[in-house]
Amino acid sequence: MSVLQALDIGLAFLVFAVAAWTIFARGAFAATVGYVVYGLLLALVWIRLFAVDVALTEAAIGSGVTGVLLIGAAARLRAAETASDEKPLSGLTRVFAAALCVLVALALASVVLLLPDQGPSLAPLSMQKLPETGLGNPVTAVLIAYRAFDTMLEKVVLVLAVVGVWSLAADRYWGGAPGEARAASPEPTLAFLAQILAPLGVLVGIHVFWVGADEPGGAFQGGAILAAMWIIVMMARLTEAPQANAFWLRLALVAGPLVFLAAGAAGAIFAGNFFAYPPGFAKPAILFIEAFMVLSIAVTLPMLVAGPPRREPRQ
Amino acid sequence: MTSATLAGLIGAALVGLGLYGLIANPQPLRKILAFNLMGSGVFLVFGIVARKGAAAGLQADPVPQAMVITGIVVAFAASALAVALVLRLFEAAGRATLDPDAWAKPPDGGAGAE
Amino acid sequence: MTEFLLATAGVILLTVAVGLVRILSGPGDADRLMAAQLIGTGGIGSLLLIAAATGARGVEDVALGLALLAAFASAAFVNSAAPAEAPDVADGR
Amino acid sequence: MSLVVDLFSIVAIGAGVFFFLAGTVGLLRFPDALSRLHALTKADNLGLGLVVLGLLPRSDSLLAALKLVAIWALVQLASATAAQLVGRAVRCKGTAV
Repeated sequence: MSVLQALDIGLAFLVFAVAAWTIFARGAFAATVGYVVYGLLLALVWIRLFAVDVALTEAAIGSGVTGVLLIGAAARLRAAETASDEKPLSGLTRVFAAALCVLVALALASVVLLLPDQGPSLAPLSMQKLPETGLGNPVTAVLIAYRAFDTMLEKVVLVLAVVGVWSLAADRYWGGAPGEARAASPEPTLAFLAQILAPLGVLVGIHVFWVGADEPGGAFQGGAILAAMWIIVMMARLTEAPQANAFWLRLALVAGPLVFLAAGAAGAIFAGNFFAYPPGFAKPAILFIEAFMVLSIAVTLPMLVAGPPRREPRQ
Repeated sequence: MTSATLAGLIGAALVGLGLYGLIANPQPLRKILAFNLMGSGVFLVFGIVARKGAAAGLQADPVPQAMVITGIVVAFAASALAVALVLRLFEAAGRATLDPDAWAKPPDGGAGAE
Repeated sequence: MTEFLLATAGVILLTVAVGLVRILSGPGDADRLMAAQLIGTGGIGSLLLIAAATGARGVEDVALGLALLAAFASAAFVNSAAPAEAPDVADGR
Repeated sequence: MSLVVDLFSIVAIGAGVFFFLAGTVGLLRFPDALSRLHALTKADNLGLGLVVLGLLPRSDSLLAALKLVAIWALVQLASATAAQLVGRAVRCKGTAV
């Protein structure tokens, strides 16, 4: 057994153990911290699978932003947990559930083991067409060129999620701002962190988006890092969340899918097909679309974390 | 066994674990966590498909990778919506339980109606 | 050399795993929050070592992203544990 | 030349691993949360710094090397702040312990 194999097996055990902790831990807070740890370990696994783009997404969204969302929720729901009136499942149901889950896992595992060593692949096709897009990173090409329609709809899903979260506001808060008001004196330690981190993070976010054309990275990852920076500034109460009825906010939320859709329609006119890019002009078009996607993601994720409006709108 | 197969097996185990948590944990927040765990297990199975599709000088097939990236973002959006629903339920009713029997009793403590 | 890098990455992961067992069991939330800190530092260390050994491209950016987000769990905890209307937590010094 | 580089990497990374080990020993042995926090943030950051130092001569470009240093600096900042935040949470008993 080589060192690499030993490392892989150890990593696999660690991932599984932390995952089991998030399921079986006693308190919800302990479980959510376990989930943050799990997200980071998963990024390591993705590196081992040579999927660096996915590792980057997992690191930024799976561990970072989701961690903020879940830890915040667990801290707020603590009162609900202590006054819990749920009755746990009976022993027999538990056994049945466990048996079902073991069966599902075994079925999936057998599928995994039955996969041929050289599976079917779209890699040659994506590499063959890559020069036409002008990009160097095939994952970005899949996202913005080959499967552009998919990605556009996925941005629409993000907008719908924000609409869903906002619609949970009480009637009188509709259009107001989520979260607490800006503190007169922000928490000093957090403010210090946010003031140093945010400019650096914005730089890194834009860098990740920009190199995404040729290296691992891209609009999702860059946008998520930018979103995280806005979240830390809001957590430090250096700024408050914007009102949900602010025009600029709504424009930024829909800018990504809107520009994407417009580009797709323009493709139908100028390049002969819906979501086709004119030859020789593909890379600028892709970067243009991506820039607006970054903007939308950077605005959408913080709004999802901030939750529904909780204050009355100012006129 | 290759590292890809190992990751796939972990993915399968995570799906099972997440499914169990989804069924057995009564609290809604724990169910959201379990559901996310299940989702990441599915993503890992995708990851091994990508790794086994290594060809044309690439170390992994980009198409499943791109799908996992969109999947992670959508999973986050779904979790955020679910968390917002749970928090709103807690805020409005002073408790956040999915147990229909518990709602028959008056609430004991909590934030109260808004 | 590759073997050495991988072995050290493994040893760091092992120490992280042992630390996690101690920390995740509590007793308090503060201890549990340290788990996020522990995996942040150790995870980034082993990530860099694994990347140097396997030659995966662009891994520095992943580590950079993780480093940017390393304090987020603690920040989220402090943020939601102390709501705005509560008086500022005095240092007690 | 490459032998010197390898030797440097081995010494630096080996020392880094030692500090990671020391940090974990501190976690296991120290009696209260504050001293555990101390062991964790100090030892592990030194460990990561030494690992980064050992990897520096192996990076393929100046940008990659700068990124490595930036990673270490960012983790320093994050650890210092998080330690402060967690330490305060330990002190005011309402939210922790």
